[in-house]
Amino acid sequence: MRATGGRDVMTNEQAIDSSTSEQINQEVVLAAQKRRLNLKKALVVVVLYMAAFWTLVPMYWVALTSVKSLRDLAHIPPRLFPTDPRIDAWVTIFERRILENIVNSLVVAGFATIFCLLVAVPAAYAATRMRLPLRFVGIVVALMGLVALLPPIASAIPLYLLGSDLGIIDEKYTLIILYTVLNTAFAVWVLRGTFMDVPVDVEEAALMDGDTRFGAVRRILLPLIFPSLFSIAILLFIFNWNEYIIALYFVNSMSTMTLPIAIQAQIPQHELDWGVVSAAGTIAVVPVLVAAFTLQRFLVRGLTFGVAG
Amino acid sequence: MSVPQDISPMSGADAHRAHVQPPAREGIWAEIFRYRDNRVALALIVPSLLALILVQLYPILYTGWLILTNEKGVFIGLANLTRLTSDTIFRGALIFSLKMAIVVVPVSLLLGLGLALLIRSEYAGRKAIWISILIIPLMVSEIVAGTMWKIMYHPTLGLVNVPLTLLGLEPIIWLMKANTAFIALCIVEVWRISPLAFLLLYAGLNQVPRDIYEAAAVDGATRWRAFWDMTIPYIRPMFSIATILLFVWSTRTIGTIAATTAGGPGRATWNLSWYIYGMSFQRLKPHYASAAVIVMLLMTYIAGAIFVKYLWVERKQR
Amino acid sequence: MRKIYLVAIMALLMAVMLSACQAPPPPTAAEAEPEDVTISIITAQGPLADGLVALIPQFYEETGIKVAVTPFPWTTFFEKVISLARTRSGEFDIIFADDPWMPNIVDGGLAVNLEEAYGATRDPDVPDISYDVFSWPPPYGPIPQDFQTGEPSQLHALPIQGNVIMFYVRKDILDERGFAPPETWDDVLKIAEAVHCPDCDPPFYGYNVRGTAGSDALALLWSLGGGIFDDEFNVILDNEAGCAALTLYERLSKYLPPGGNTYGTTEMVAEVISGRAMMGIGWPGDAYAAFEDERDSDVAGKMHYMPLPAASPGAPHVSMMGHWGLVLNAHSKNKDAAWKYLEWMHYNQQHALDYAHAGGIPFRESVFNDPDLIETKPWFPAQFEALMVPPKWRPRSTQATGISLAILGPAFSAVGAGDMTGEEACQQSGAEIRMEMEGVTN
Amino acid sequence: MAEVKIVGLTKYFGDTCAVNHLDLVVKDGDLVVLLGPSGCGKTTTMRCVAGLERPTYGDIYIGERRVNDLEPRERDVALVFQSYALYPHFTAFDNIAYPLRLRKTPKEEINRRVTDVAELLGITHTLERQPGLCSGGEQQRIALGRAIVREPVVFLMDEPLSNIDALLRVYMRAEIKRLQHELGTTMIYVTHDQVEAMTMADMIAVMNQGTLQQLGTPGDIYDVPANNFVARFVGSTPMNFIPGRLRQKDSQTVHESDQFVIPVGEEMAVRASEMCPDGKCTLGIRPEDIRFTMSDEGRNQAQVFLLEPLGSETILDIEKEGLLLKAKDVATTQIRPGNTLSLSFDRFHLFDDATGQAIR
Repeated sequence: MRATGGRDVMTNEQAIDSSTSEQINQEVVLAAQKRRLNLKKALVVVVLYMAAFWTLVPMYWVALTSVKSLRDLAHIPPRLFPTDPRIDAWVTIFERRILENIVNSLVVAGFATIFCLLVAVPAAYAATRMRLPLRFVGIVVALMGLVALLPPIASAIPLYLLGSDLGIIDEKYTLIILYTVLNTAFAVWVLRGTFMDVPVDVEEAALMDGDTRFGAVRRILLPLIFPSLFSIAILLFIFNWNEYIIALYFVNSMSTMTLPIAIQAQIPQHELDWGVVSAAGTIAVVPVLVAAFTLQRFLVRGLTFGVAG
Repeated sequence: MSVPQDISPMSGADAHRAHVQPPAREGIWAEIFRYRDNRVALALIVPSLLALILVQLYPILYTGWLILTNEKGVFIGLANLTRLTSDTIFRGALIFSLKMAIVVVPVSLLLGLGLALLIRSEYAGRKAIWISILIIPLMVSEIVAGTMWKIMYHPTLGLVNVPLTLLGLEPIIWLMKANTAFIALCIVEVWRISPLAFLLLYAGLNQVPRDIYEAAAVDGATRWRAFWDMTIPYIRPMFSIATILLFVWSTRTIGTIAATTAGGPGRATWNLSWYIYGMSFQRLKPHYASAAVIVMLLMTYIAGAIFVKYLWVERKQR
Repeated sequence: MRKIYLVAIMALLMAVMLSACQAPPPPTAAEAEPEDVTISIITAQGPLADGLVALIPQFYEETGIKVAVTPFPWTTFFEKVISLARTRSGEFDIIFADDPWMPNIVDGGLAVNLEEAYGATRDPDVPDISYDVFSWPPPYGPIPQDFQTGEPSQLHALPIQGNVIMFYVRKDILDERGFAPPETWDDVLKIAEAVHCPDCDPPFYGYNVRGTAGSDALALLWSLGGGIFDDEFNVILDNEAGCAALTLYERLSKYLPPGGNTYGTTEMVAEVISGRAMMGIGWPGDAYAAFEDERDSDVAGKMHYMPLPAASPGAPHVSMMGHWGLVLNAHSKNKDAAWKYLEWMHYNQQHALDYAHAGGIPFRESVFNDPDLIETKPWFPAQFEALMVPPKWRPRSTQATGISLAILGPAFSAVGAGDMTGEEACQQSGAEIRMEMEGVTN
Repeated sequence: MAEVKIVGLTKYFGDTCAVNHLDLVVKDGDLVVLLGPSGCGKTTTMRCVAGLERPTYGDIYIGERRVNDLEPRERDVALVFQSYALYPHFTAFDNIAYPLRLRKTPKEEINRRVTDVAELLGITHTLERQPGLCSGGEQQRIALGRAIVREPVVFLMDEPLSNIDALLRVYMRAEIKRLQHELGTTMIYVTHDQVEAMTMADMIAVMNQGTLQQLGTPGDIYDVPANNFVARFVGSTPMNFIPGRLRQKDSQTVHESDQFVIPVGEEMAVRASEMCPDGKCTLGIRPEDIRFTMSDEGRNQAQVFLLEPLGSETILDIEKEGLLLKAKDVATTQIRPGNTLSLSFDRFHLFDDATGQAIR
């Protein structure tokens, strides 16, 4: 909070200084201020480094653990760097066909994301751009907001029982449908905010210029919101990539097992190697890190849209 | 001095008004179906509504039916709910959920606010990079977060105890005792969800116009005054939203518990989600578990109602 | 134009549905090529699966039947078996299952009665208890109400792993301190007290445990003559023997490594192989193999293995069974081929030996006593000895696994953490189990 | 090229009436300005013509066609938005070419026509830029170009000049007027700026609260306002209003207020007695119609308290007993604040207080 007001107060002080002090005196004061400024900057940066450390250290530690030998693992106190790095855990994890899990996760999360957008974009468009009765739109949007809050475990049991009655447990397409459906409300809610940020004029101009509604959406609206759309897609993908509870109920075999379940599977019961768990955890975090650093701008926008839009 | 330029009546043409009536109020559905345009719009919304019904309406109705029957499908009225009231395990789980929310939500909010203010200050260099680092935990799945922290807390593998030992303190076996396990889980949850608070509050701060600080400074407000009088009122709606979202997130967590304590020691770290999962899948009583689901739903929806209300107010203000 | 738009949307939705349906891989090869049969087995990950996988080529060579093994994560394997029953899934022809799940498997209609359908018999080379545990209804002990039909007790699975939980102790330290291997739990306490030295460098701990697992808890319970239910399914956890077990655990937990009550197998093993722990209870299949693995273990060849200590001098050394058997899925479409596999794995001594060599656990007397195997797996004779006591199995109720996970395990864990005394824990758990069993008939 | 006919147009948003039974005919080739304060329904009317809003009641004809059920693109009208609504991701060229591309115009023709239009509007240099990089005036012209290039039958302009600076606006309104004349296309122009309306329009339709107040040529609107609203709204220095009542005095009808007594012409007095029997009416007089002499004599005296020199002329702010009047004088006026003036009122309007209608 000091930092927020900092600049303004600083200029204020400077103004007072320049009007009341002598020339030499003023230089001294300015130098002191500069030092204070540097000190403040240093402080802020140090705190931020600490925060970054706090954020990243578990990931470093897990990656480290994945290459430690059993002896290193048993060493007290824990070694900060491996003395005898081994890739056994990584070999094991790939022998356990974690690649298949990754492919499953990619397929399920990818398709679910695409389908979710295919369902949600028209709905958000209709809710913001077409002349439906306001009351109706209000009810739909409020409902969507509530559903976005629904804890997945609450719908997991009924959906599981429904799924088992229909005999569609343990199918990739079931997961895809469920992920699509579970995220639709959230996606509509967020997309609605995005659409509301684009002035309706531009689309109307396209209509006036002789475009169809669909054409206006395709040629004008979608290109305009593409960055947001992209970040929402990334967000949905990450949700799906991480989804755990539904998968817990609906995954029965290697052919559907997604990464989070596979990782939990590595938590040893009669197994010996923390390294394997660590390796699995590292694999799961890699795409997240990649996404965070390559798509930073998109991501920050996307993550804040739903509520800040 | 009066300036009597606005003598009335100005409308001047009341004469025309007589023969035009406002359209008769028709039902929402009649209004929707009357125009082709609206029918198209409805067709666009229907898939999402179907999704809504599938994840929302159907499960709630089904849960309602499950509650009224026992595991063999026999109707037993409200027996599942009354049984819940005397179920000490359930009560423990409910209390744990709330207890954790009470600790995690304020700590995350403060942490998030502090970081948001730091990032917004001009001292923070490349904001985009800092932000993308700080929000990484948000994108890590619960189970992975739990697994990572389980390793961090591990008596021999873990890093958490290293600084304690360096300071000459007794290492703490975090997940062994009920109270330290609680603290440990709270730390995991703060790690996992405080970035959400950070992000929301940062977005909120960005809505505060910079010039109000200049105005406040000109008016002679101190930095603290400016913060309390300007910043806080501006980010208040976002603050409320963040509070409720954090509450919902922290109460629904299951993966972190599954991966760290697995509910132990004893049942000290069972929360509602964990209880429901165990009851439906290990103890094989999905019908009874549904009663707990209803409690959780109520909790979420009370929070959710407030959430929507705040958001609604905010939208109207614009 | 509008119509075109609508049609486009409909087409899009259709495409969504279609591609969603095409997403999963084609059905199992068995359906695609009827003459080329593949049987699929679901099993837990780890050595269990390794053994099965190792024998696949040999089986294919001899019978022309392909085998696909799906190793499933441990933590949720039980839940998956339950869900297989619920969904009446025939996706897996054979389920490699733990014996305590028999109630759920039979109750869920997953198991073919092997005696009735294929005339399965008992092999004299296999201990009787290993067949009893897979017979249904249970030949003795409490029988769930739903199964008290007077039907003869018949085999519903064939054992492939004759696992039984055992006791390990550092033989070199025993010799050094002049102790004999512990006969009773009192001996264990005495030895633990003598060797426990947490402040030594390196530290040394008198006792070691998997504090998060219910199975250590149950093993203690059986070995002290306690139990969860009597023969009428009355809860007896809070009787004298039951409370004694929890109290014993309370006393033992004083000698645990710090955080020992949170240990799973991995940490328990880590303490032993780094030479910091004296003794404890453990499953041979994973733990003991690690103890004897010279690459990572400091204690290879220094361990003594035995059935669990007795309640009092002269009392039987009752251990706890953890047999794994092959269940022929009642919903399978390849039952005959699957039975061929069961026969091949179970009734052939050579195959059982090969399986053990591949990392599996024996179930035949002759394999347990195979000198080559004992060379690398020195606990096998003791394990057979434990099997002949005989050991106890976990209660035959669909609720047993849930009770073990949700009540008994947590109770032991709380005692180990010092949050509860043994007495309190057994009283509370007894009450909770009674509530859990209310209205349960299977 | 077509006539636009609006018959009985009524538009409700929920229970709020935005346009109330509007009848309006825009002759082929005319430039009609819809003038009114914000929220008067002028934009809604235009959007109904454009097809962006659905009329609640009433019909709209463009040429012979009733267009109520036609999509915007089927109406062949062009609309220039207040915000310009340029496509930010297109270059200026693409923005202008967009309507042509939608009509599957051959490429060479597109190039030719866009270049022509750009030349006409003097924006050739911006064609390769995206609108975000153009100045406000350039953006405005691009928007105009986009409307012109397709040669629609009707132009609709929604306050197109309100977002550019004052100087440019003066040029642009002449420019638009010139273009409209050259192209001969019917145009409906919406604005709240009465100067814009007066300078550009063939016909002005003054609207208030969803109702058409008066339709007439700029001269009519200024000189013969139909009611006090039109009178007040039109005129850059607003009309002065003096509330009071008509009385017989010395066998002459006078308008008597607290401050002044003003004789009313005979013809008007007769009409007033018919239209406004109770005699309560307000007198309205344009600033330039107030005559004054620097004299202490006469019945209607008032004091100057402020001068507003505009360069070309000077506005005198005159006050008497709480009533404020504005009058106009030459730039080189000798009158100073504090001077007392003797006023006379010759050309004025009377408005019935009950209905607001002008008495004539």
